[in-house]
Amino acid sequence: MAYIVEALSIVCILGGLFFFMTATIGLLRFPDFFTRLHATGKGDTLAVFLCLLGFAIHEGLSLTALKILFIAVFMFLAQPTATHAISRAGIRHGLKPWVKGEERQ
Amino acid sequence: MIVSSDDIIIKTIARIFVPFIQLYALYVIMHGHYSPGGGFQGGVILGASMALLLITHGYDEVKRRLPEGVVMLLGSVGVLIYAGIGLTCLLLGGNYLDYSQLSVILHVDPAHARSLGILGVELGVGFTVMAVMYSIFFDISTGGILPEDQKQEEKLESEG
Amino acid sequence: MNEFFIAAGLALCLLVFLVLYRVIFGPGVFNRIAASSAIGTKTLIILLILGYVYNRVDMFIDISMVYALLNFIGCIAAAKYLEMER
Amino acid sequence: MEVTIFIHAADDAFRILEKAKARAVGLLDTATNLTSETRWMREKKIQAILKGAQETKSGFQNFVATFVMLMVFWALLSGKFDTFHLSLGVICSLIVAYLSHDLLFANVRVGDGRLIAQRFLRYIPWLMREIVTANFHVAYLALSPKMPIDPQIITFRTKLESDISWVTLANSITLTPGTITIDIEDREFMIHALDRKVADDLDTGEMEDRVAHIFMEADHIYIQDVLDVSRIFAELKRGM
Repeated sequence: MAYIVEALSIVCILGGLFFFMTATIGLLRFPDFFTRLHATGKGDTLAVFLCLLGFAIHEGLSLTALKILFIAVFMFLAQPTATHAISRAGIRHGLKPWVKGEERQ
Repeated sequence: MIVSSDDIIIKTIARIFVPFIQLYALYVIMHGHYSPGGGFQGGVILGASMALLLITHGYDEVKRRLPEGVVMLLGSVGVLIYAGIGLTCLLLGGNYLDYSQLSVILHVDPAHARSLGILGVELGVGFTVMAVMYSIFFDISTGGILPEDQKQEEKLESEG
Repeated sequence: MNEFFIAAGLALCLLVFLVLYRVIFGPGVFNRIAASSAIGTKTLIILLILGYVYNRVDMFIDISMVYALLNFIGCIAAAKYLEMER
Repeated sequence: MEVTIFIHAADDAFRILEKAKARAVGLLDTATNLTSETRWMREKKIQAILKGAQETKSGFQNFVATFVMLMVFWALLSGKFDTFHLSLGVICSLIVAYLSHDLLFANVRVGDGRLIAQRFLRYIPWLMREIVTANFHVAYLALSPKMPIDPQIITFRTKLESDISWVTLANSITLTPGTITIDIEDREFMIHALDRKVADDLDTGEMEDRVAHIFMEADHIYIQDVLDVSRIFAELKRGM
């Protein structure tokens, strides 16, 4: 039983690491600011959630696990909001979105 | 001068988060002797929560909640609590901030008195840090000129 | 389990260094803010991993919560400032 | 012989006519009943919505609700249930509730809170599935060598009414595949989409309907009407 729980938490954390990696690669490879926000805004949310889920499973039923889930809920609300705030500031500042065929910034 | 944000998303999210952030800050202050927190960290979080409210809801909303005078009062009272506890220990014959001496006044055993004394000191530090953080942010964001000053100046100009 | 946590932490550190490229060379201030916010989320997980490695999770969880909070507030504040600056 | 057949036929005809009349009367009765009922319910609902927009709960109610929520949060954070720590929690919750009792429940609309919570919980699994799809989409785009993207900005008007449902919709849009919300101005959502296909997917308005369903807004009244009318149709079908 203990092995199954450990394996489950390891799988969750590995999934989180994979999505962190794809988010980072997206951040490095995408052509402009708005498309890069697609990578971080979505990728980091799920990655953080998966990692925290893995920790909570590893922790078992306790107050610490509950606090970890609090962080997960907080990140779920905060990450899209932060993404939205930055992108809004960008478009108000006068940043032009990249269109197909242009040179990457 | 910071006016209320016209972005409904950030406003709503801040509205939901701010009470919980404040309670969390108070938790960090109060549980300073169990967890890594303490007065300074809790004060910073409390100040940050007020900064979030100031960014999203504008100057008037924050001033209605926590006027400048109250903030200054809190800062001074915090220092007073800190120094008062220290001096009480000094008067009772111990070193500065030697909490175990407080057991004479509080009628509890020295270990318990020590934890109560630490709690009081952290409370003072937290209030002071919060007040100073908040007023620094406030002064930077307004450029040192408050709307009531502007109104007074306009009144003076129109009169004279 | 401990070795796995250390390996995951090292992998995250590597990712942080990759993101650091965007922070240093990223054209314009907006790319830098987005990248530093991404670093913040990774640091949150690294702090929790540190907690597990040192067996002090109940302590490090508070730190990482504060980190998440300040990351969010800093991001919003920077966005607001840049919006006002126009 | 022929006379008796004729009489029987006339009897049958009368009986059929009688039955048809009774059925028609019953049908008309149900129809009038249902329409009046619908109209009454609809008027009541509109009144409730209009009143809910203006009516705010008293400050004291908000204070107590905020205090209870904060106290639960404190108990979960602290994890120490002795008298000293609980009383500290009561004091702290009172301070915070005094400072910000009008923040947490700023514009609450009328509606069954439990039902909204239930629907929101049922919305989360769908959202999770969308988020996982979105992440695989981003992973595919980031790892594919040619990177097939064609970004564009689209705008659409929403029919939602309250701020909390706007926030839910905007954050859901940010988390679902290929789209992020850039701006909301006057109910006008500005969306950055990664290619033509996801933009078209968004235009079908499925997510908006789901969010409206959660918070019982806009189309909720129409759905109720359609359900009522369907009862009349069933009655008609049975009558034929």
